[in-house]
Amino acid sequence: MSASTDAGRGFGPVMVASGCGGTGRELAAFADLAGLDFVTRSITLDPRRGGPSPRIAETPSGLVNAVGLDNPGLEHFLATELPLLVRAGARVFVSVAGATLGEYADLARRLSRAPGVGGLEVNLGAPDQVGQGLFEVREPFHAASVVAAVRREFPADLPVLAKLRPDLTRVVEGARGVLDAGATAVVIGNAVPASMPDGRPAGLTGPAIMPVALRCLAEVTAELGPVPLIGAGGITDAADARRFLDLGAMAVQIGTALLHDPTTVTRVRAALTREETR
Amino acid sequence: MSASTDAGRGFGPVMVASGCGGTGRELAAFADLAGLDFVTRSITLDPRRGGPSPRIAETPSGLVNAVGLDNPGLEHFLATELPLLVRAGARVFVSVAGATLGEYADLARRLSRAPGVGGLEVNLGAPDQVGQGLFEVREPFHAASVVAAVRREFPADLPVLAKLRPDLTRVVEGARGVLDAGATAVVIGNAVPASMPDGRPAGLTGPAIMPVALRCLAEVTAELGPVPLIGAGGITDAADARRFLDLGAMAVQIGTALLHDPTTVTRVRAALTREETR
Amino acid sequence: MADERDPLHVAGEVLATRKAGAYRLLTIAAPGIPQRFRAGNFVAVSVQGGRLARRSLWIHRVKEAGAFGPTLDVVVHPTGPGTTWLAGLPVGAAIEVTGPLGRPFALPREPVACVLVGEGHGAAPMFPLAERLRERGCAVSLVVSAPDESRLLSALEARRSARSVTVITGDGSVGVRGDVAGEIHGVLERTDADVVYAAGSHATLRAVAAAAEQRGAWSQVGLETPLPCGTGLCHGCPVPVISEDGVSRLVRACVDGPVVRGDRVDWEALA
Amino acid sequence: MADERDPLHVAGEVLATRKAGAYRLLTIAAPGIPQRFRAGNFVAVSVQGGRLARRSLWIHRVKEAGAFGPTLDVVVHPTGPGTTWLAGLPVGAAIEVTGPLGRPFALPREPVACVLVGEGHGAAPMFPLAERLRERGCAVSLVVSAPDESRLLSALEARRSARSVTVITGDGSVGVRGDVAGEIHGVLERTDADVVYAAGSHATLRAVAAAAEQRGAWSQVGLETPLPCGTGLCHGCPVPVISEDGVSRLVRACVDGPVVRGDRVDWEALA
Ligand SMILES: Cc1cc2nc3c(=O)[nH]c(=O)nc-3n(C[C@H](O)[C@H](O)[C@H](O)COP(=O)(O)OP(=O)(O)OC[C@H]3O[C@@H](n4cnc5c(N)ncnc54)[C@H](O)[C@@H]3O)c2cc1C
Ligand SMILES: Cc1cc2nc3c(=O)[nH]c(=O)nc-3n(C[C@H](O)[C@H](O)[C@H](O)COP(=O)(O)OP(=O)(O)OC[C@H]3O[C@@H](n4cnc5c(N)ncnc54)[C@H](O)[C@@H]3O)c2cc1C
Ligand SMILES: Cc1cc2nc3c(=O)[nH]c(=O)nc-3n(C[C@H](O)[C@H](O)[C@H](O)COP(=O)(O)O)c2cc1C
Ligand SMILES: Cc1cc2nc3c(=O)[nH]c(=O)nc-3n(C[C@H](O)[C@H](O)[C@H](O)COP(=O)(O)O)c2cc1C
Ligand code: FES
Ligand code: FES
Repeated sequence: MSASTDAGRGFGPVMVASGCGGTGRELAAFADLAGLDFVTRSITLDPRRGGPSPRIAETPSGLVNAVGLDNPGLEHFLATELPLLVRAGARVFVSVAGATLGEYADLARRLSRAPGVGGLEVNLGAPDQVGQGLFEVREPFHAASVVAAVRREFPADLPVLAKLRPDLTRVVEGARGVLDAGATAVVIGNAVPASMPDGRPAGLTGPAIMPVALRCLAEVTAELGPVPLIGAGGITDAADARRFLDLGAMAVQIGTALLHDPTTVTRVRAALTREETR
Repeated sequence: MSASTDAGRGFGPVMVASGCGGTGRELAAFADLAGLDFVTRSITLDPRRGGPSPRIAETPSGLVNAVGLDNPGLEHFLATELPLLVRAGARVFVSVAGATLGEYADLARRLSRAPGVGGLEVNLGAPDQVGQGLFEVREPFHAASVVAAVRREFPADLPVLAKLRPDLTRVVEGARGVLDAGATAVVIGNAVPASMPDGRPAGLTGPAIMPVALRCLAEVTAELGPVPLIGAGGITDAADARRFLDLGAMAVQIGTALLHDPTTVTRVRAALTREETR
Repeated sequence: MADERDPLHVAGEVLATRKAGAYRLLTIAAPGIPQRFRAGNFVAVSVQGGRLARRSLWIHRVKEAGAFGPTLDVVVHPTGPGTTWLAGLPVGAAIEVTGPLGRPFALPREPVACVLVGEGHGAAPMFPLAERLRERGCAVSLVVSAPDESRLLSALEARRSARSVTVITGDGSVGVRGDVAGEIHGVLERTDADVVYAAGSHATLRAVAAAAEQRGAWSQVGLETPLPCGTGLCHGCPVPVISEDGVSRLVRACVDGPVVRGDRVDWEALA
Repeated sequence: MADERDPLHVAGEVLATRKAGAYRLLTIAAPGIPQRFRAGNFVAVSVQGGRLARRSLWIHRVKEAGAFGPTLDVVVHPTGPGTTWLAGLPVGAAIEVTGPLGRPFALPREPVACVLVGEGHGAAPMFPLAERLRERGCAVSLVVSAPDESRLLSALEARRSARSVTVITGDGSVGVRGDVAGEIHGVLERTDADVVYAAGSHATLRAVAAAAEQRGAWSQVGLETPLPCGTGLCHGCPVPVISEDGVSRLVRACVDGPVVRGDRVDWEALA
């Protein structure tokens, strides 16, 4: 494992998950952005309109979403969204998604020159990767090749997180591959592939999937030993976060819970800090 | 596709899912077994003690279970459990699980001689197949070889259902394989691999996973066209069942909901019948 | 970066609840939110029991007084599980509330003639808006409409703020029999309106926006599109708007709306 | 195949609720269930809000009369989310109930001397059991124990059915200071018991079973192991028992128990 743990120092323990913190501006009303580890929604080279409405539906203890990577494209993001986050003092992880290895490399290169970027997160597990015209990461070596391409273009002293889907049959090989390819840490996991009520492909997130994410994290730790992992999936409070941390995760990400209660990150951060200083 | 649809005539539309109907005797208080499609819990050649306590834990809108294939073994099952079900008029599908192809063939052969067996269900997606010492069905062709072995030993005029895990990355190939190998219908899906609160491998079931099962079903239909499918995962009422049927499933199975309300199968059957005759 | 205009997320409490036709009126203590309210704002409430999406409700009224400090009223139309749960809340129930959210109605600088159209529970934000406009010296005409009397928000109190009130019901049980689309031209004509405000179904808002445009009036419509979070975090509430340059792009209904200029909505794409 | 002994799944209603120390006593209308009750049966109730496992409660009492027909009482000790929800239910609340479930206490054929031990809410099934035993002419001695007075189920009414009542609390706030394990030998001695019935923690039941065996008395213990469904469907409630042939095998606590012979439990494996 060539994980550059140096670059990972000081994450979390609580991060805002990709796609669940708006542009950052909206979250500022509910969370102090200063010092907050904020992962942006996945940014592509060109703007993407995203999917049609309705994009999000409720399921028992979960949400299914087909937001479809709605984002303004890299240029517009750099001009209008990044500066606010940087000014507010957030540690910005830009989530990147691309259709080809070249696009990923391009994104990494251009982001390496953007002032204030704290790191990258490579989205390798969108629930409908192909349908969204993203680089196909069906096999673990595909994921590794993306991370290698990104790592090559991005400053070695800045972290590159690799985000995998909580898919038990692939997550161990996937994690091994991306760590070997130079990922600073592996994020487990993304939304679980699911259906919208009308049948469109979507991703299932929220408390419903937490036992699935925990299993994937446990399996990776069991197989690979103590490697840098970040857990995500259904976290709503400090006790939930603690379950991931106890399994060896260095940090956790919170997504869906923010949509239900935008103060969640603030609450969980405070509670974990209190526990630590006790 | 060599699906012998003849053998499948008259299923469902509502079946009791494996492992959620006790031995049948207990369900009799809450459901008329006469004419009911009852899938037994998975039966192995030799008795299995199952996992330690606690075996089942609550998660948001789901249950995680590590029952661990607790069953009395084939012989004892035939002597003490099957007769009651047959006498009560249930259409009994015996769920089988084995450690080798030979064991599966053996189970099928012996069950083909047992009076009153209505069909088999081949369990190809226990959430911890390897940990439980079951035949490894990681790759779709493994699943197909099990079905072929079973089909060879079991009367052609009786249905053999192949039950796959709702794992999007494998379910299409898996379904294609088992249908080619002679499965009468494919059951999608089983529990989603997950963790018990204490970290032991377990399976997540119940409403939490329904969007995942629906996606797998939709994907199989999209890729393979109209093939005989049976849907399962989180069904609690007729509207839930209808979602699977509308996607082309010929029947549905109900598991977890029975544990919460043992009259669920009765209610859903009645409601669907009312809808049909309206 | 938080400032006084920012929304708050608070643990609120139901202080009073009463039936109003098919609706339920809830009075809620939600510390800090009433003070920040402007007409057209909404609140997002959390529903219990594993339901993660928020439910959005127009703020209908803000009461300054009371033993609990300022309170807010919402009008709940029980149609699905969330609104049914809300409508059934007893006095004293705890309720998580985020607000005030969204862009409010923009007020005219000059004391112009305004028509306010509220369809169904969409009339809720029109009452406080009417008051603000009257304070500014605007001539306010109110149109309230509903399929039938039970879903007609009582315009009684609004009569104080409004010069005229037009009542429309689909079944003619009170007021004019018909719908907003059919009546709006006549109303705009009669009132010689400069500005039209409306909240209701997309179809109604589209008709109002078209009628306003035809007259050269300015329109502001409060859209009710599903808002999974209501706070701008999820990008799950796209509304197609057409910019000055003629390009249609998506904005978020919850932060760039729910109130938008009627002539800017790409109604065809909104569907 | 359903017969009169079979459990029912019914839509019940909370008819009354009152505090009893740390517990909450609920009176529930659950049509058909009270009529089938035998001491040692339990009910499984459903909790709302996406909680799928059932919650098991001893049937504490069955009242024949009442405007609602026969009713049943349960004693709720609010410790986790499910029991806290139950304890908070208001009168009139709907509640899904399945029962009566499980093997009841076996009654002796002869009018022998019986000791009934109830620890904490485990005393709940002992009261109706005491009544049945007295009806059969048995000499009934009751032992109720708890960590402190607040968790001691009032033995007042039981005094009618019991010849003697021993009260034990961990802190000595009432009765003897101590625990069942320490006192049970003396009680069995004094009462010259032929049969011992007990419900409570595994540790207490184990001690009772051992004391009974030592005296050559027959013991019946009501186990509280987690029962995910309570109805025998899930195989999630394994209890290790040792058969005549000395082999330990697993039975389901909900249908083969919760009451089992104390000398048959493989206490080591139960842990
Ligand atoms: C800005 C705004 C203001 C609103 N003000 C009011 C009000 O004052 N009074 C009132 O009764 N209702 C109001 N609504 C509509 C109300 O939010 C929905 O009726 C409610 O969310 C439906 O929830 P449900 O669980 O009852 O129904 P369901 O149909 O089960 O809702 C399921 C999901 O779809 C969304 N949804 C369904 N219908 C609508 C709809 N018409 N509009 C928006 N989202 C919807 C819900 O948010 C929820 O996430 C408003 C909506 C918006 C966007
Ligand atoms: C036969 C029997 C009779 C019982 N009678 C009573 C009674 O009369 N009064 C009373 O207050 N309690 C009784 N209990 C215990 C009661 O069922 C549990 O305390 C309750 O299920 C805990 O639920 P919870 O949501 O409050 O706690 P949680 O700890 O959140 O429960 C989570 C899960 O674990 C199970 N569980 C946790 N603790 C226990 C336990 N001690 N016993 C069984 N399951 C548990 C629950 O069923 C649930 O599925 C009885 C249990 C059994 C088996
Ligand atoms: C509305 C929504 C949008 C999301 N968008 C993205 C995205 O753009 N990129 C990404 O990598 N993950 C995205 N995710 C996944 C989350 O970042 C997170 O991994 C997942 O939701 C699991 O965590 P949670 O259960 O806490 O939400 C999105 C999730 C939601 C609910
Ligand atoms: C307690 C429990 C035991 C189960 N045992 C088995 C089993 O032995 N064999 C099997 O194929 N599936 C088993 N399952 C899976 C169910 O049959 C079903 O496929 C799954 O639970 C999804 O449906 P549901 O959400 O309706 O429960 C079990 C599920 C539960 C909850
Ligand atoms: S509702 Fe979530 S961004 Fe608008
Ligand atoms: S609790 Fe489900 S079988 Fe006993």
